[in-house]
Amino acid sequence: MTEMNMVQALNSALDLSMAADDSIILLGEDIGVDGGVFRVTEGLQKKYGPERVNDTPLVELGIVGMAIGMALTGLKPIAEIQFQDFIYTAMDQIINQAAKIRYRSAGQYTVPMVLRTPYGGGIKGGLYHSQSGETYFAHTAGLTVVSPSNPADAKGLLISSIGYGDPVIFLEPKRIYRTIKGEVKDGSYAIPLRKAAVVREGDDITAITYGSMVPTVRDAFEKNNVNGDIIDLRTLMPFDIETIVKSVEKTGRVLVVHEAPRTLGLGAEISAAIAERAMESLLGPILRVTGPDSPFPYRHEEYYLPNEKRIMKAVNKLSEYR
Amino acid sequence: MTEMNMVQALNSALDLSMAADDSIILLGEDIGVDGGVFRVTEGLQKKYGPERVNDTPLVELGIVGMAIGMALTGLKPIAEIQFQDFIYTAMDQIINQAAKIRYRSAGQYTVPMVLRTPYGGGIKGGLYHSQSGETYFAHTAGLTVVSPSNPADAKGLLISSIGYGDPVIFLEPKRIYRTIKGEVKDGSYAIPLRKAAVVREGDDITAITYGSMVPTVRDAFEKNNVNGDIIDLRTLMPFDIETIVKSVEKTGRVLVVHEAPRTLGLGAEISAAIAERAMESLLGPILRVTGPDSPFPYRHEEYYLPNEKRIMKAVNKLSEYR
Amino acid sequence: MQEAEKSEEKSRLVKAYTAIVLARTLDKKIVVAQRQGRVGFYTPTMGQEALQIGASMALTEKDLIYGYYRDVPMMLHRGVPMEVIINQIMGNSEDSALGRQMPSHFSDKKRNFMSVQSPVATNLPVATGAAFTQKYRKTNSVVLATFGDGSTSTPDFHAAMNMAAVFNLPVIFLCENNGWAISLPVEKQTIAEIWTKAAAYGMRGLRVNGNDVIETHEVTLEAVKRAREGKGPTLIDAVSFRMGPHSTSDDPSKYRSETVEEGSDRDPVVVTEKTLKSRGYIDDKLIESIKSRAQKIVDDKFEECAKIPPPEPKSAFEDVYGKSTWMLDEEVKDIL
Amino acid sequence: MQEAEKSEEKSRLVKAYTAIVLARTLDKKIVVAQRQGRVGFYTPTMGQEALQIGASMALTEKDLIYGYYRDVPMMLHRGVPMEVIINQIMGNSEDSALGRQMPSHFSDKKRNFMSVQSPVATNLPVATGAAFTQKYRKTNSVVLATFGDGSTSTPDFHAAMNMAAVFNLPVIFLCENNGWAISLPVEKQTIAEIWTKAAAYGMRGLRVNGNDVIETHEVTLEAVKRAREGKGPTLIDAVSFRMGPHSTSDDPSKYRSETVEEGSDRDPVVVTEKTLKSRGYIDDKLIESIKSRAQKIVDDKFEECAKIPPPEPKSAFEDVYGKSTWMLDEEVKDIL
Ligand SMILES: Cc1ncc(C[n+]2csc(CCOP(=O)(O)OP(=O)(O)O)c2C)c(N)n1
Ligand SMILES: Cc1ncc(C[n+]2csc(CCOP(=O)(O)OP(=O)(O)O)c2C)c(N)n1
Ligand SMILES: [Mg+2]
Ligand SMILES: [Mg+2]
Repeated sequence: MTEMNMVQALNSALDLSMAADDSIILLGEDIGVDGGVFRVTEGLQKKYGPERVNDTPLVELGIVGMAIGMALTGLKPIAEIQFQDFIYTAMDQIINQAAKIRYRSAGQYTVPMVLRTPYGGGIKGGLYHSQSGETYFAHTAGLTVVSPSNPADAKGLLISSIGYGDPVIFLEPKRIYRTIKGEVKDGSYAIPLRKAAVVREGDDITAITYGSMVPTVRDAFEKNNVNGDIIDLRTLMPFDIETIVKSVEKTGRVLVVHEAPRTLGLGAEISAAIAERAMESLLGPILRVTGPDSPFPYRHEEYYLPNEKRIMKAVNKLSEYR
Repeated sequence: MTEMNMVQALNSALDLSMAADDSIILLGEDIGVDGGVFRVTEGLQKKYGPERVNDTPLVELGIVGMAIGMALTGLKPIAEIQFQDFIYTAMDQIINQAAKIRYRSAGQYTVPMVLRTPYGGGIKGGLYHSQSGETYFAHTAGLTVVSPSNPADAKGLLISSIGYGDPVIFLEPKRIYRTIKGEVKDGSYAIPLRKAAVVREGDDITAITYGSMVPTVRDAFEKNNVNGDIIDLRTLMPFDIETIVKSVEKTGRVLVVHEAPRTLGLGAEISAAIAERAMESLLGPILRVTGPDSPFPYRHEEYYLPNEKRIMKAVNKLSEYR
Repeated sequence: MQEAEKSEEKSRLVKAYTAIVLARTLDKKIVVAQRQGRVGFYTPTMGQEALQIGASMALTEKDLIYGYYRDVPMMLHRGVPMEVIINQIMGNSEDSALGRQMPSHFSDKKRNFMSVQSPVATNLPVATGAAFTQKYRKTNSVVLATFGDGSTSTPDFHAAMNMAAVFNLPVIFLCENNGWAISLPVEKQTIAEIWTKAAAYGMRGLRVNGNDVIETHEVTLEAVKRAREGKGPTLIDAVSFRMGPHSTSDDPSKYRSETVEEGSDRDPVVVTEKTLKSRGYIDDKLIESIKSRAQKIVDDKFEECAKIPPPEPKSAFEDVYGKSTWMLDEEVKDIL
Repeated sequence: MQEAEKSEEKSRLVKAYTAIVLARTLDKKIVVAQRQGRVGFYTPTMGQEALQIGASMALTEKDLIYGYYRDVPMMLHRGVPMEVIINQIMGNSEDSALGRQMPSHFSDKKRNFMSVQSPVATNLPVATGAAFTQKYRKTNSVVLATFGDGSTSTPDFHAAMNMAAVFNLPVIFLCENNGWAISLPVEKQTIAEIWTKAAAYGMRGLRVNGNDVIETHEVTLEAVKRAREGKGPTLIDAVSFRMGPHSTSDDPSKYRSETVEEGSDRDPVVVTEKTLKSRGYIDDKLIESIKSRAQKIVDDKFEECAKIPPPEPKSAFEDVYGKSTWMLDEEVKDIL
């Protein structure tokens, strides 16, 4: 066990995996000599050489396209998109190639590729360094979407994602890259995909969240003595409906929290899915505390991000339903 | 009044608008000499010249990018993307430029652009000529998403979209391009955006749908004597919550129908929004009849598309709740 | 030329010619079948046979093809069984993609022919990644990536060309320049000649007469050799004609006046015949027998394949993931 | 040269030099302020002053600039008030974008300086569309689009270049080739020299010494003239240095050994001083007074702007649409 932050945990996952498997190739902008603008790939080019840790030209579409081609031919590429906000020129490669090749070839070809990318606000990045675009991926059949909420999960989930067999969009909550530390096991270990974690247990309310909002919700619950379950999705798509329904049947009150804009944010699907299968258990409406439907502002980012005040407002509103 | 199909109605909207306003410029692949692969722009290049009806090179990103630049400088461009499935290389221009310029310039610059594109299945187009990607646009703050369900609406909604002030993604349900005819007023007329139409009225159930599914739902309701409201959204984003809630308060039973995949399809947001504000009125769960979370198949497309059988199964299930 | 060499050349060229004839025969069969409603859609290949087969002749079976929707002649020459092609067009239960894709979206992993997508040129960055693997794994294989002239305008072309050059990868970009992108002539697609675009990436670029199977073969062979030697990628601009419409949905009379007629002396079948005749490799009798054999094969295969039933409906919703999701399982239960 | 011409040249070049000094002074002020925590982030422009101002000198106020995050010197020369720049960097209530954008994402519609986005090069197709309007409306204006060397690898560069050429539009693509894209040197970005990329689109391409304000001016002027005459677009590869880090978040010591020192004889301030001295347009006294005036202006403006309060929180959620949506209204009510 070593205490580390999420950047270090991700670096450790990459390092251990690369040491064990020479089919793992890294590519992206500034990931080599520079170690990545957030330093996740620090030291890896020196250790594994420029053939395995590739600094690429400035073209996300090319990075993703090449990673797909590598994956099709037996490698396990891990591409870094410097900010999730810059992934959109590669959307065609992601939606029309990566997500559909297994299907369109009836399983002849598969794409065991990981796209790692920092997402979310909280670093004063404004419109273009703060986006939470998980909906664009989660709505796309064929993609698996993962996001960790702490260093230990980051390591175990990334290890599970590498060579997973289907393309994984691995969303790293950059706000908590360095702000949260935790004990992380030293060797390689996997945390299974498609399984949520219940990170706090209680009877009155179910909070469903992921990524950087997990510590925010937990702090709010702890500070205000909220007696509720907190479900950390870990895998956003396909999300773990069993864990959710089980909790909802117990509490009858549901709160979904995410940074992404509310409209068609992941909360919409979670809300709809719960309404379809646990309507009778619900004591009140399913509430969503999310980012608003606007671009992400620079100066006033603290107003954009869900916070204790807004979470507790929703909790209090829900507690009126009995 | 003239009886016409949707292709003709759209052509008429373009023709009348271009005759009245020389700031309207068309651009896209094969829209000029060829008149568009679906013939929506037939005859317009001959009438308005190649400066106003521009055949472009094969680059959706460039088509959208240029249209944005035209819009920023006083023109009212209307770009055609040959199939919605091919729009994704332009996603960055759509999400990071078109949708955000008004905001990021605090209203100094605006993008009165229309992106017209055929979407949806039903023409044996397989994975790449059948997609319904409205979620990608509807989740993006700053965009207005419109889809007509009949020739008369197509004309009036397109006229409202041209020069609307904000970028409009105008999704044309290609399956009913020519299969449905209707009386269309001859001159220019506008149908307001952000307003739904109640295309059939009844007491027992609210069906919320749009585009090619409107006739499918209507046929099912008529054939089976379902006593329900059918709401045709017309504008998908921002959708008309007032009309929806009013109907739900009357019927207490809700069915959302769309071709797009269920997970994070528009139905998810509609379901969540209703649950947030009309929970007490609901007699049963909000059901969704949608395309499945898979790519769109070629040979068996009839299984992908929602049909009478599946709609009636949901209606019957809902009618059990009283 | 030595006797052995000559006989080797003869057999190579007769094989090429046979594939050209077979491809043309199949092409016409499918076009007719489409008109009869027996096939849903098709993109004819007529006019591009010589260049495709010339390129294919330069490859070994271990080389990889990342092709596009018009590459039937190349597939046939490579040894892809005709039923793989026809079953795909029919989308029946023997189709290697189980009827999921539109006609003309072939794939045959066994022969290293990658599954075709519709958005044009998006195979190019992917092919570049596949070439990375060959270099990294020192397989000595090369990747051939094909695309049309219109496809050079795409983002993907630019990304692939630059990255292939920067990483010095064993990939050959074969532009099947048939002069048209649906209704847009190549002169309006771009002002520069396509082979000159290679220089923008520090890449070698060449133009060949794509109607000449021997020239295309030789130029491709050299590119392949260079790629195997670690000398990096090449762009080949193979100029030919699209003799037919863009697809069975297209009406070229709307935008095109001049065409290359079948049987005219620009038709690659005729050109190849002449070349082989002048070298004494074929005569009218052999031509006749190759053609009638081709017709029989095509007719027989087509009817055989037409008898194969469609795939199970449930197969339309499989292979979305390695392991299906609860969402999809639920949805499919509702559908079937 | 005639007297009048000479005096005109003198005033033009002294204006240019003054702007260079002003830009450098402001640049250093902001970098220090960032370290002190008074500014959130910044992309220094040091090293690119001469090329930007040389290009700006070739434009009239009616011409449009679609620039990028490093174009402060160009803005200053164009007459964009310094407070527009500082207020943007501070994101205060006087910022023309109301503090919504990260520092270095300027805009000034009044001076036809388009709002800057972060994803690099995505302004290029947009600039091409703006140039379409100039041609269509026969305004006689041209569009100047700027971007870095790294940005030539993007899809947007390819799309814009080809379309500008095909439509023969009045747009000048000015590549501010500072040799680096964060940590990637231009030699690894692409193998070809950037000016040679123009030929791939049938476009005119030129390379200039971006450190030489006069050369850059003359070359740009000719490109502008051609554009106004309907002779189409030009790509200018203006070679310079990034003297500082990529941004205030960047640590170039990790990847870069050689640098151009401030005050060295490759520093564009020094180069421009020398040129102007040699023509007898400035002397040490004038230099001194220009520099001290610049320092005073910068210091004063900076402190003035620092006093301006932040925008109202609610303004962070306005201008998403011409008319807000019910969703956003509801959400904002919950937030505030
Ligand atoms: C990205 C994209 N945009 C549009 C289309 C529609 N489309 C299909 S083929 C084609 C023309 C392609 O021309 P070219 O690359 O020259 O190939 P050819 O068909 O002539 O062989 C177009 C525009 C597409 N398939 N993909
Ligand atoms: C599409 C995109 N990808 C990545 C980034 C992150 N990024 C910001 S600047 C930069 C380098 C740009 O280099 P260049 O174009 O040469 O401009 P310079 O900063 O050197 O002036 C990168 C990679 C971005 N802004 N946009
Ligand atoms: Mg072509
Ligand atoms: Mg640079």
